[in-house]
Amino acid sequence: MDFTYDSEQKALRDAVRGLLTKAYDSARRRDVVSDEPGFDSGVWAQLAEMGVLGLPFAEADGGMGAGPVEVGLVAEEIGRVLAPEPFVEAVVVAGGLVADLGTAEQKAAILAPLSDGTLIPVLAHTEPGGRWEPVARAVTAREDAGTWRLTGTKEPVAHGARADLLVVSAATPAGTGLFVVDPTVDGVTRTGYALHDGGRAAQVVLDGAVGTPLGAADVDRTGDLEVAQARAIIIRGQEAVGAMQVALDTTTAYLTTRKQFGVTLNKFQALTFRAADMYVSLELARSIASWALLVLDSGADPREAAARTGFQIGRAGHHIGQEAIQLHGGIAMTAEYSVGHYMSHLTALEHALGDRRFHLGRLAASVGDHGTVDPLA
Amino acid sequence: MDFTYDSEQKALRDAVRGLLTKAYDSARRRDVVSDEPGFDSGVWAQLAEMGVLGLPFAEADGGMGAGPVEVGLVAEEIGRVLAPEPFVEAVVVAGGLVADLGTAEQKAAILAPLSDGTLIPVLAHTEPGGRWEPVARAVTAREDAGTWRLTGTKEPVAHGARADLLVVSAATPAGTGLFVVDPTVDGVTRTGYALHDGGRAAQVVLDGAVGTPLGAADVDRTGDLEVAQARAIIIRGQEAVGAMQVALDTTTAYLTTRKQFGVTLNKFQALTFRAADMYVSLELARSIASWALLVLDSGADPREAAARTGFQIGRAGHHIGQEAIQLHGGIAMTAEYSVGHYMSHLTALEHALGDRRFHLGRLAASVGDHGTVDPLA
Amino acid sequence: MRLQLSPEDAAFREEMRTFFTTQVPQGIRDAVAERRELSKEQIVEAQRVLNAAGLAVPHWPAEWGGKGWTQLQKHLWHEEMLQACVPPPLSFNTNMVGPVIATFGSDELKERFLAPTANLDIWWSQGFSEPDAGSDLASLRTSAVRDGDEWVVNGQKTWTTLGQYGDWIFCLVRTDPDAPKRQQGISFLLIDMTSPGVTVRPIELIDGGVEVNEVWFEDVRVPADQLVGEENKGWTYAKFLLGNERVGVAPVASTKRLLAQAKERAQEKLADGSTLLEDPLLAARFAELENEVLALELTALRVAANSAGDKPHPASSVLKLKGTELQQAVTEIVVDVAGPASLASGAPDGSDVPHWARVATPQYLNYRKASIYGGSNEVQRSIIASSILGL
Amino acid sequence: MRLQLSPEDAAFREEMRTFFTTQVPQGIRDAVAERRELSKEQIVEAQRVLNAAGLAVPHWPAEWGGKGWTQLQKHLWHEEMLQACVPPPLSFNTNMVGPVIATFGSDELKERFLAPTANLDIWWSQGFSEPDAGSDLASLRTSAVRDGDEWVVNGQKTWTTLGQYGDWIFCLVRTDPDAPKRQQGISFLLIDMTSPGVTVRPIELIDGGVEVNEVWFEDVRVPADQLVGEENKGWTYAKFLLGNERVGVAPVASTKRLLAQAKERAQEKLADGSTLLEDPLLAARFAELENEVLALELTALRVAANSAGDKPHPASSVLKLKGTELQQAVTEIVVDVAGPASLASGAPDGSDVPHWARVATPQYLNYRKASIYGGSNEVQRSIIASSILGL
Repeated sequence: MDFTYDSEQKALRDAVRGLLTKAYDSARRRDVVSDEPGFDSGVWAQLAEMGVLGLPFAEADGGMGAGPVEVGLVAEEIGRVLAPEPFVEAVVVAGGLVADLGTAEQKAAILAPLSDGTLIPVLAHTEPGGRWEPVARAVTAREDAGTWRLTGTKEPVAHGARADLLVVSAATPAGTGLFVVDPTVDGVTRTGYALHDGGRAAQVVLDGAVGTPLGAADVDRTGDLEVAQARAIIIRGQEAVGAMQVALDTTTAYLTTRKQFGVTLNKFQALTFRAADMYVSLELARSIASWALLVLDSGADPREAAARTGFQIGRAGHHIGQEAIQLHGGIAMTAEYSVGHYMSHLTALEHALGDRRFHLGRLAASVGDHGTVDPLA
Repeated sequence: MDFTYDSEQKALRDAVRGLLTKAYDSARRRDVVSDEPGFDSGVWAQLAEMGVLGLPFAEADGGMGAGPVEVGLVAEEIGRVLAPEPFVEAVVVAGGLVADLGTAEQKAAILAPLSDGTLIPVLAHTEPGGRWEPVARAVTAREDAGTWRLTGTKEPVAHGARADLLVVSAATPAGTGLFVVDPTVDGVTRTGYALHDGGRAAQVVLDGAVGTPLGAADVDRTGDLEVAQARAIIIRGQEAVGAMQVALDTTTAYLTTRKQFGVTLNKFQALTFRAADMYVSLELARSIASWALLVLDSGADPREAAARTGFQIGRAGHHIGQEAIQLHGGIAMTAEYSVGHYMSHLTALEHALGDRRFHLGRLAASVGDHGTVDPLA
Repeated sequence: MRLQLSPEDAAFREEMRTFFTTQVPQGIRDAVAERRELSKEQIVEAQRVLNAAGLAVPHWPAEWGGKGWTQLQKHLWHEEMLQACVPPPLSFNTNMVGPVIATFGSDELKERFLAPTANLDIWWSQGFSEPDAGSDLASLRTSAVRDGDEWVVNGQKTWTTLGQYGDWIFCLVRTDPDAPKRQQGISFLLIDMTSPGVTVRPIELIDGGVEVNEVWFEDVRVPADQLVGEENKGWTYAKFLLGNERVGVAPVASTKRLLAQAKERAQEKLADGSTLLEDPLLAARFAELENEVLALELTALRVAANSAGDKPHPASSVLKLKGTELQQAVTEIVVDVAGPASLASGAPDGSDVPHWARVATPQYLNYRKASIYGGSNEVQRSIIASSILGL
Repeated sequence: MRLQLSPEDAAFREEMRTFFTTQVPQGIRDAVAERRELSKEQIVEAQRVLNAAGLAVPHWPAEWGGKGWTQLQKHLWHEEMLQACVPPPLSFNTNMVGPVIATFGSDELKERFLAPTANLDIWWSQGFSEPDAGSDLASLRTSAVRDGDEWVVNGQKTWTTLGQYGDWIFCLVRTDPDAPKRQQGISFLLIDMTSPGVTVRPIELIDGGVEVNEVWFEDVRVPADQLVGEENKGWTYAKFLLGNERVGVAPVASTKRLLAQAKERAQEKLADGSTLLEDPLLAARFAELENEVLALELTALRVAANSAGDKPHPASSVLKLKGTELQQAVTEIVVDVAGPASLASGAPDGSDVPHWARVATPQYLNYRKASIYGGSNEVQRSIIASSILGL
């Protein structure tokens, strides 16, 4: 049982933090997300140079062969400054699926250029009216003379307009399949837009677009998608922890400097007690998130740990985001000030991969299957 | 739309409050509940004399012909001092069922002596392992040559040892029936005991005890029992409002007098804000409880209003009871001080007629059946 | 005690409902129902329809358009208006500066301003808060110095909602910097926003909208007769104004409406044939919110029905506190119902994400203001603790 | 970062588990599992079994029975003990007065007291709180005045848990009423409870139990060599004592055990054939509590694994605050599972209401103390705000 980073991990964290804090203060982030593609290509290249974009991939595939702990600490640093780069979308989700399922050729074609920053793949999975299930319905794939063609709409697809490659889930006779689609081919129409938290998404309309099965064809990828989602939830948990920590720090700093009624706000016990409750939420969420990372690292099935993380992080993000604004007062409502963006992003994180009620429902459904929950078991 | 008492109602309230506050300060109540039968027969007689025990019954049956508003204000006064007399059990629940369903003879035999304080009937419905459903299973009734005999166990039966008459629910071929049982007949064994809140209950074992159907025989009384429970929940809501008000008042009084760190506790903003939240809970619960009383008064089906009351009052009682103790500190843990008994009784009230989760579940089950909830509709 | 409205009040309610649902342009009401931003023109048009029918300023003195209604009637008017998706008359005009002028202003000021204020011929903005005077309003620093027949105003106001539309602004200004108490040196001044030296700069909020503004005053010269009431008595008028917000302090009907809308969305069939409302946890959350909103509405009715004269019922602070909490909770459940589509806030028309889901998160973010502006929930708790509980 | 225990720690845990589940009398462990009140004899017996095996005071200095364990080992020892329903060694002896004597006491005091304290041959009571000194402990008034070789003690202590069993009591007493700061005039005194002038009176609590007491001192004469450490330095020792409560500050394992018990009850078939756990709202509440308890346990592990030396990890206050909240929440869900049977708290044996349901409400009421005693949750929030957040 060890929750500390080793020296290599610390060095990685310091390097990433150095890069990202230099790249993004509050004003600079606002500038970057106000322009297309919504992130800084220079930062992306620097991350690639640092090896960050290839962290989880095998060295044979052009990656660094690192584990979830390293990936998680990068996510935490991203969360701290709300860096808008599509690290989780490209590396963890799409890259992770390719690494899990892709043929040797696909891995070679995708993971090396992803690692060196020249190719951004994303997963196109969510469908209009869909929720967070690992199942595709609205987009279907049909094989015709050895060629798979996909039809239907995916939306919202995170960074779908900028992406160089799409991994698309689609209903097939075998269940839910995954396909690699070149977004520049005929039959793909993408309409990108900005999100409330500065992120980017797109509507992706497929009209007989040609795709290649990711790995073997005619396999149901529901379970694989679910594992990929679980991995994303756990890594996103680290991102959320970083964002919550800074939201709390920003709030306590404000409370010690802002004056009302002739004294600084930290003289108001009702406010300081609420800040203490934020800290409690953060530490409990951090504990679950770190544990989930270690479960992922151990190679065990990450789905239950992901649900636990999704619930705890969702609730904490919600609590800390809302209180950060309320304890600041009006200033936090302004786009110029940072803290509102943290709440905005935490809200997006919660709804990207299952809100707290969704995860709680999953935990409740299986609560009768065990006696106690033992983290060391 | 009018939430105020008329002058007669005010006079009734003042009379009951005068009687009960004289009868029960904190020490006197402890004395009374420490001895059998757990309440003051003298107070019971005075309530009878005042007409309180006959309030809801028709004048023809020996009652006062008053409505739920009058009954509710008595309950509120009872709640204010935690008077241990079985007003709700005898008058509202058992008496109410007799008034609803009894034959003319049964009404004559029960309601008049109940009103004049000489007969205490109670409902024996809850069964070991049962919850809050209006259904009897463990106690069965069988007719044999025109005589109904009841067998099985009821527990806990509020004031079951002291009661002069039992109204017993039992499974019959027609469903759940109600029977009037003289507890002194053969085949009835009662074991009484005190409850944590000073109340009384009993195990009532029936072994072929003779009973008389309440009203017509061979009728399923599930719906009637449910309405009686709803009525009890609504009246208990008034009792809880009285108790919560005093718990809050006691707390605010303590905060303005108790000193710590050289100042009175009301200088600690974190504490006063929590007292403010208690007030908010109380006022919202009071609004729902008053409205439910008016729904009952209007003659409409009271079940939905009862569920709304059960949920809101349960939650408020829980919140106010717990905070009253926490804001006091250690003193409130002692039996000598009053406020812990308020929490104890509020806890008992919540679990007597359905806890807040139970009522929320019922509301959730029907939440799709309407657009908005309109209190004036 | 009585559950039903009296026949007179029931008829009154029916009359209001009929008016609001038939006389206010459908396009405006649709925009409100769909949570679309209203244009200035739409807000003005709606208020003028109400004013023409005598329904814009019913709580004003009779000679200036008031109706002498009971508190309960005012409550019903307000709730029916919201229920019918009618934008309420501009609060700055009808609840704030209008009543102040009508109560404390000179006859000249009344003649000059009240009718155009009621008709929204003048769009008023509010100039109270300053960067360093939020909840602690009395620490404001914008100054007005007398120079002949004019006041010369310098300083900065902030959080001026819809200030971009403002024709005039009513301001609290410091006219006696040497007053022994901070509250005593403040006056209430009416300023033409087209005066030289007035600058309005929009503030972008976290939802991307620009509904609030900063307003700068640089040597703005204001005719002396635009000071309302007495010099240095502005704090009294401001307290009157803030205490005057009784009716509609908890926007129950609009919260109910939004909650019902969200529930309707949750009852739509999903791709897998189920509905969200079949999730017992979501259903329980809806049931919980419905009960809380009912409790709030009943509390508002208790306050309205039992308010004697002009003294606010002590539970008013409960309405503000719980009213904004529930408003926020309901904007939140809309986001949850939208689910992953709630991220698509910037999707253009033509997106497969419906409009209601696209506005869900921005509105949720925007409404975090509700517990901050206009007396934060911390201020309300202080009021409850001190005024009601004696703490 | 690593999920698993090291092989050594895993073996250690197994060793503890084996010991606790095989060497401590089953009758005592059953009583704990069933939430029955333990007799004094049972508590003493259990501690002596532990002490004989060197497991009563592992955190003491080695020469007095300590084991030199890591924080993680202490944590595992404590959690396995609770998980096995073993009553932990009496905290007054092993966490409070023992470490104070071992750290600050004279060699004579160590020789005289430490071994019998570890073995519970002496049952210690705590004399800190007074009627007017609760959270504000430093305002205590019990006085000790020097008279020759003795101290003469007068005053009243309260909230003395299990004082009815006490042989000796360790007290904070005021020895210098004129000290410039209240904290400076306090000493730490050991008093034989059989001394003339000591009176113990039980306080009935709201659950009907009598586990706490008032203790009066009337001209009680105490030999001067029973003052621990230096005169007027008692506040320092008290702070050491309170800060020493690190291990076991959040009783995770017992909370887990009670939660699992409640869930088992909720899975029993009801009269209608269903189970309570089929209610999705109750199931969700269980899932929520399980997650929170997991988060607490992991936080306790983080604290234990990362505590360097004797400095408490800043998150200790989180453990106390959240630990008691969850303890209370779990006692509460037991009441909810008991349902209407939770009212039958006074039912005698022979009742159809099972024992666990009968004790549900009294235990719930009793555990309201958890967030008050030993540093209330308000004190913990103050500590978090000031020490961790710098507010």
